[in-house]
Amino acid sequence: MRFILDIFTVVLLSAGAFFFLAGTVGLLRFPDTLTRLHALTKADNLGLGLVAIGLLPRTGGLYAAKLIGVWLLVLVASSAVSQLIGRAARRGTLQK
Amino acid sequence: MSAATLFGVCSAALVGLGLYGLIIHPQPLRKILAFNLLGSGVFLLFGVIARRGAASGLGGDPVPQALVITGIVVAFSATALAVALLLRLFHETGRTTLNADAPKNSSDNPPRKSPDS
Amino acid sequence: MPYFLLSVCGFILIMVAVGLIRILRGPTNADRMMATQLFGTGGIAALLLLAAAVDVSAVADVALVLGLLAAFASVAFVKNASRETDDLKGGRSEVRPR
Amino acid sequence: MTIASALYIGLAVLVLALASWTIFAQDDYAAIVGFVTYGLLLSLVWVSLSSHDIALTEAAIGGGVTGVLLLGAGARLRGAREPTGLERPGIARRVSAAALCTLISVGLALTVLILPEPAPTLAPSATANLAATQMGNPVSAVLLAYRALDTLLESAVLPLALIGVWSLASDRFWGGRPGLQYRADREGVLAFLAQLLSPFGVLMGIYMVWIGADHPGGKFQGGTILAAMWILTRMAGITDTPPISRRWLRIVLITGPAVFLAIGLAGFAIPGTFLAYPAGFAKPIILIIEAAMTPSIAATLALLLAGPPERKPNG
Repeated sequence: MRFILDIFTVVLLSAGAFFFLAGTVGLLRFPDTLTRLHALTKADNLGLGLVAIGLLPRTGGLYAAKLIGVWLLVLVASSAVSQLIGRAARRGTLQK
Repeated sequence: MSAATLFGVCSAALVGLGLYGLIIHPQPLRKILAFNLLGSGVFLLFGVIARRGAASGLGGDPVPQALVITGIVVAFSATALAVALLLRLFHETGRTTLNADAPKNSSDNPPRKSPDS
Repeated sequence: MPYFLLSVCGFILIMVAVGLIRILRGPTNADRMMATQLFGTGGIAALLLLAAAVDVSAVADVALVLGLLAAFASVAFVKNASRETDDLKGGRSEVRPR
Repeated sequence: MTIASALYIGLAVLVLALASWTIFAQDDYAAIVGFVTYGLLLSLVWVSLSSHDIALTEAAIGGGVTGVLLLGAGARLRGAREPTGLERPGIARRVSAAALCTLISVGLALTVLILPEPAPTLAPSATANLAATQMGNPVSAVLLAYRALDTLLESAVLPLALIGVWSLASDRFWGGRPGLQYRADREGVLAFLAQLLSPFGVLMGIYMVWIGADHPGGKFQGGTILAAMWILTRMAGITDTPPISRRWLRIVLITGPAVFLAIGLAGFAIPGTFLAYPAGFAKPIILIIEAAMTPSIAATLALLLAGPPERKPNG
């Protein structure tokens, strides 16, 4: 059982790390603000979420609730902020 | 090299960088940033001294840690006061510089007239 | 296992640190702010991994506070950036909320 | 080299890189964004120095409210373009400043390297007397029991700074509402975020104060989170800053320091000196101080961030 849970952790953490990689590559390589925003949200939502879920088997109780809480907080905040940035970028009010 | 020594050297460099910015930059806003950087270097130095004093099962000496917490809050209030002074200066004179001889900036966004002068 | 957790932590930190090149390059401040946002999320993930590797529960509280406030600066950024354009159009934006 | 020390080296390099960007960036606003990131990074550094109390404070203040303050200031000053070349210091001044700062840095670094071994520490005496304060977190014990005088002085500094900020108001706005009013977001995204996040944030702030006696946390961290939630609802256009002439606001601002000072003076009567707590009652008294201070700290920090009054009381 311990072994299976460890495999679960390794797989999910690796997937999470991959999404951070993807987010960074996208942020650096994509051509304009909106596409870069698209890359960023993948890291924000999936990367952190996979890391949080991957760590769950190693914890319990209140700590596990905090892990999920962190993810939900970032999920809500970053999606709202992404929408605000995206809308402002499309209207062109952020250009210098 | 332990983490404490590493961050100790790092904090020394931060103090130097902050001081350099404070001397070099003519704009007050950049001076405020540099001053905060200088302050964070000093806080980090305190943190390193706290970390070195780890004993009796604690991660660090609590006395410098408490000093740093106090310091961070006071540094924030000082920054807020400095920013308020700077914004007021900008509204009064249209300038963000302390040099009285500098010509007024010719921006298309004129500051509001001071009502009480 | 702690080695694996620490390596993932290091990997994520390196990734988000590389993403900070966006702060150097810009070109708009929105891009810079997005790099900060990515860095905040990556920092939270790194903290969670670090906490799991060394078993310190207080670190989760730090991660929660960061999670609560990391997007805060971005909100201020968007609000200020769009308020500036209102300023240019005509006076200060003092529209009362309805 | 272990993975942990590689992590620390990476963190230190990143700290220095962001600090250099903050100092050397051409564009002011880009420098501010760099500084905000630097604040987030510092809380990771504090965690790796095992200073969780400081990491929480830095995450709340350095990563949160300072960033909002500076981004706001940067946006309002963006209209001001300084004439270039006028005040730029010459190469001689740059070189001499760099030499001076390098000298100071090298001196400090050498001092760090030759610090005495074993390091002097007050940790044993802090833990030895922890039982007398009935607290579990030695940092909170230092803040509120051993060195309560420092904290009392700090709680006086916060209202003083606020008075300083308010005194910068124009005469015609005196007594009015601080800061510009934020326009409510038409599509309501930000209002949604503020309504969803702020109850959780208030819970989190109170939790921070509550566990502060025994675990990392306390009134400064909790108060900052509460202040941040107020600012968030303000930016969303849901709430507005009250006119500074309101009596209830003045009472909220002054209650914390006043209670703290009153307890300090009461120390003369019962145990015999200023700020001494009667034996056996340390913890309830400390809890009273924390509970009274938290709303005051939250309100003071939020109003410091809002700035001087800029609108008429009814506007």
